[in-house]
Amino acid sequence: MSDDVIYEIENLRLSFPDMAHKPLFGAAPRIEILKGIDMRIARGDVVGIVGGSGSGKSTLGRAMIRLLEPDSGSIRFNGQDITHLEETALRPMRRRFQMIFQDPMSSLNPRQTVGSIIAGPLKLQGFDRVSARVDQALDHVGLPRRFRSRYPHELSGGQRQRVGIARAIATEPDFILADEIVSGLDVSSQAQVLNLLEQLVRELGLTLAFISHDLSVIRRLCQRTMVLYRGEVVEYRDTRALFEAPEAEYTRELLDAIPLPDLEQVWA
Amino acid sequence: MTLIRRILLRLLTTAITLFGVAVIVFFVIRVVPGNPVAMMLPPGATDDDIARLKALYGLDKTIPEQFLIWLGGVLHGDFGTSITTRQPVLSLVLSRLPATIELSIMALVIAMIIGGALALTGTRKRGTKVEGTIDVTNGVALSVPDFLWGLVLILLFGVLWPIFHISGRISPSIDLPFSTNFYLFESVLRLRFDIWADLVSHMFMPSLALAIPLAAIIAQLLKQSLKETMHLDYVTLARTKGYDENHVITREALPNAVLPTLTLIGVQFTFLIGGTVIIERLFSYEGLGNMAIDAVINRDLPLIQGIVILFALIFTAVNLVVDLTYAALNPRLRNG
Amino acid sequence: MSFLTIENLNARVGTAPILRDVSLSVEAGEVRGLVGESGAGKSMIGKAVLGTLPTAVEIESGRIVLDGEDLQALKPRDRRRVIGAKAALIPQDPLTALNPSRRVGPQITNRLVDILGWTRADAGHRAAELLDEVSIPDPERVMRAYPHELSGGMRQRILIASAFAAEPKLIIADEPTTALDVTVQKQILRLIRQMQARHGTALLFVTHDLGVVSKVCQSLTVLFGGMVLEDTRVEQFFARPGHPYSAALLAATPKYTDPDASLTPVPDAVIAGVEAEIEAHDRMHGHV
Amino acid sequence: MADARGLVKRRAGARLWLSAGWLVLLVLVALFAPLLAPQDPLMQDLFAARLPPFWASGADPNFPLGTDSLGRDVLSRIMYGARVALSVALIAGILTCVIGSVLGLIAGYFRGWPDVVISRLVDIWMAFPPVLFSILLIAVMGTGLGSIIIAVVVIDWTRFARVIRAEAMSQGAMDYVASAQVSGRKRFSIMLTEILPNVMPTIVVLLTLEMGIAVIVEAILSFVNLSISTDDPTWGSMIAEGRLSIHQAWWVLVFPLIALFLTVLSLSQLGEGLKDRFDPVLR
Repeated sequence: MSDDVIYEIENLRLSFPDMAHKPLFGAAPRIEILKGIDMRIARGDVVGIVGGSGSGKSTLGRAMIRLLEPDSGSIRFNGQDITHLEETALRPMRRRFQMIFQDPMSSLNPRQTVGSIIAGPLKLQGFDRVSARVDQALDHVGLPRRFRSRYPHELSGGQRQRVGIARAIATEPDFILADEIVSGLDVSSQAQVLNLLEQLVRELGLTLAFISHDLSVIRRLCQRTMVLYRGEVVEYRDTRALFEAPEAEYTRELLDAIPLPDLEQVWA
Repeated sequence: MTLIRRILLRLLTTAITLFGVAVIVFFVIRVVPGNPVAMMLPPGATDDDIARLKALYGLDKTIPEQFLIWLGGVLHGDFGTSITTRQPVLSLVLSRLPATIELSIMALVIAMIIGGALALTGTRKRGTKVEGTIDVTNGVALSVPDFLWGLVLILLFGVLWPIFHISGRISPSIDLPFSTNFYLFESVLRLRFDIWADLVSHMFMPSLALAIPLAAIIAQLLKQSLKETMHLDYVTLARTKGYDENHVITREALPNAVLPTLTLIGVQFTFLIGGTVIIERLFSYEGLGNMAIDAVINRDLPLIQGIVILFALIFTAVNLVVDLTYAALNPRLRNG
Repeated sequence: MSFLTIENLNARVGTAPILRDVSLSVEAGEVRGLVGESGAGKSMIGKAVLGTLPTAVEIESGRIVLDGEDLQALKPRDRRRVIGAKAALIPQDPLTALNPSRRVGPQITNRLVDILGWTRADAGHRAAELLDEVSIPDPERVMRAYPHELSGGMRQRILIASAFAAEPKLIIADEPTTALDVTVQKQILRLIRQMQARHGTALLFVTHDLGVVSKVCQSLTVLFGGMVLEDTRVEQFFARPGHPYSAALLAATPKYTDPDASLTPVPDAVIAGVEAEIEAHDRMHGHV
Repeated sequence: MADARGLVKRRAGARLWLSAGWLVLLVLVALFAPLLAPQDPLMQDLFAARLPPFWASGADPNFPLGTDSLGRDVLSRIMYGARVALSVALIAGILTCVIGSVLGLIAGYFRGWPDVVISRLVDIWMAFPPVLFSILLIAVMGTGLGSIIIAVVVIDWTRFARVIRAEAMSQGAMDYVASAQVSGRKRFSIMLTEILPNVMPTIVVLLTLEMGIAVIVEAILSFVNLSISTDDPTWGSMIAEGRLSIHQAWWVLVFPLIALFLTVLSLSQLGEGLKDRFDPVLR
């Protein structure tokens, strides 16, 4: 049923100008980051997007929520083509797709309190009972309400990332993009954040795209997994199938390279 | 970005900048309320006088026309004739330029020596009282401009402990055997160290006044840059290899720390050159800046235009040289 | 024979202790993992051995014996020489660990020439040999290159070659693969292991990743708050961790082959327990 | 490390209170100059010319800091001179700050053609020797307080534009800006609510620095005889006079110089001190 598809991405291409090789006059040559991505995300899915550095996974994410504009191809969100939509037209839709960023130190404005950071999107999107919703969001991510008056630098890494999550879920979006959100955390806070995310997915029925370089984390959280390599989809399948019987050579390589915390796996 | 492309791009922007400066000086003098001709003539001049003078300097034409005529002249090396001295602007300006160049370079050298020494000492003694003292001294030196340092120096070395000359470039009693106006430079070449000493005694205070704020900036920027570099892994690695702190600072960190400070110091050096205008006035030093102030007071329009353009040329040239040096020293750009 | 022995090492920043009675040893040919989360003090131990502690950190007491030399007893100049000759570092970030304004070759050979008194020619041959050993094609060309012309994995290989250049007794690897992609990480970890085995070096491997520990180390030391919680063989550790915190850490580490085992965050009770241990330790040693 | 931080804080605190103290004193003196000044600052008395300050022999207690070569009271002239100095500092400083910061923010955050235009203008401005440019402007516009203020603004807006542009650019690359965009905030609003608060500390530091510079510019213009009318007492004109009679009456130069020195120093330290004290991120 097409109603159930939240994202429909076809032949998506995106490139950046290569300023290092720009001639004196005229346009710079372009470096292709995404080379024709096809992808569908159904409502309620948790999709993992994995790849090494330079795979284009973050670029894909930022194109999906239209922080970047693709060169060609199409992105349909809830059936609406948003590929080249103007920012003014996107703005009212923004509450329906939110993002959690990799580095909470950079993604939380250092001169705003936690309360106003979470309230920001709510106010902009014209929600009522903003204060109550902020409290509710803090409850959801397991932060005490008194944290509203704290500044980001007064929190620990895990707590900051929870603020990022609270801000993203506050507007009750249809879709959330999480870009490498646990890669900067210690394993103990990583486990906490992952558990929290899993619980929110269950409770709020979130649709989530989870970008990571770490396949172990993906297996835990996601139903479907896409493996990217240099801007192309290597494999996009059911997570379990992908892990148990990888089809692509690159996926196999990636899986083999993960050091498992046990002595059964031996590297020759 | 290749080096050639970088050079071409910089030359292009430099040309635009110089043109912009020329336009602005030219029009500020003419468009802003106040009649330049009236400024030039003594009170009580007749309308006839005014008309004659206007015709003489081409001021009866429209302003864009005047500009084109002037620009045409400039492109042929003709900057017009000074109103007060009736001499070609170009030769007047060139006769004073060496004095200002010598003063600026001397100040730059002093600033680099003091600033570099402070930055290295501060880095070597980081975390101690020495570093704290250097930081506080820097803060004071930085926030007080050259003009005030000049006055302080006059009081110190002109009045309290009068060991230096407080005005002029050279003692009038000295017979100059030189063929250029680069007195300091030529005195060394001709081994006339008596004259050299007299020149230095005159230049010491103005150049020090100019140097103090720049030295503080160099010390601050370089120390900051060193501090960041000292945290990088290659510096740690050098330590574990058995090198001592001095080697680590001067051989490993310094070459990389100097590079980012270089461009900033370039801009600051142009500020220093700009500062010569008032410092030369303060110490009655016969350079370009002193001449410029006289030109403004005497409403000598062609001379003012010439001097401002020359300053702009020097500033942009300094920035260009700094930029290219940066590119040449940076292996990333050299091979890129 | 023990190439590195640390006995009751205490260090502090101001009045705050950051290393608490740390003792450990690394034998010839042994790879010991130094494991802990951020703030555990694992990197500080490596820095203390190599003499690269930040100026704010002060070593209060304890002994560091490197191949029979008591480092604390030496004059700073001699200490540097001993460390330079007997120990080496494989740093974390290959992108900042090579001096960007110098060619690669001299950065491998400078220790040999300046500190150990080799001739330039000998050092050059040695460097080429080592680059070949770490599977870098065309060593002569690479030695003339600037770091920015090489990839991250390539630079890490060069740093490994450089660490082995003077045949050190001890190598400290400080999170050497954290900045790399997993596929590159695997190659680099294997390379480090091979080189270590071939040269019989003692290796102290600082890491936060228990997966990496299981692939590289024979023994490990678990740290929390600058205190050693457990010191054990890997077989023992992965079969039955000896400290509740170790067990919790292991349970929190994701493992894709076992998706149903839910990731268990380190329980607050465990943290509270460790913190109580630390407090007890500080009371006993007169810190408040 | 805890101790070192405390030390830095104490020093920063002392710096803030000392500089604020001097500036408050100066403002009070300027406001109440007619009540506080022992003499009429313009009154000349050739019989009382070049009287030394109170502690020297031959001093007159009616002229505590001595008199200049026309017999005018140095202390009273410094007090009245503070009025000019502070007016210029306040008005010119704030105007320059507002204009320069707005242009810098726009160029740094919006990039594109506004950045090209503004950056090119800054480049051109940077090629002018500032002192000469200000003297030239005053010569063209005529002397007076208004002209001085205009000259400072016209010349120094680039100082703000340059620095704020660079700051806005680096802040603009942070993810909290992307996050605001994802929240649906308009670009202009992002500039004001997200970027501006983060460049504010820099703006405050630059503003106090600029106030100091404005005071100096006024002094320099007075020094070359191009400031306010020659009769009004200003620190610059006092310094110019003192420079001439330096061997006969050093105090005519020294006291206004001290006032100027302390004011400029206090202003620059005030900005840094305020930043350390009130920035939530540093506090």
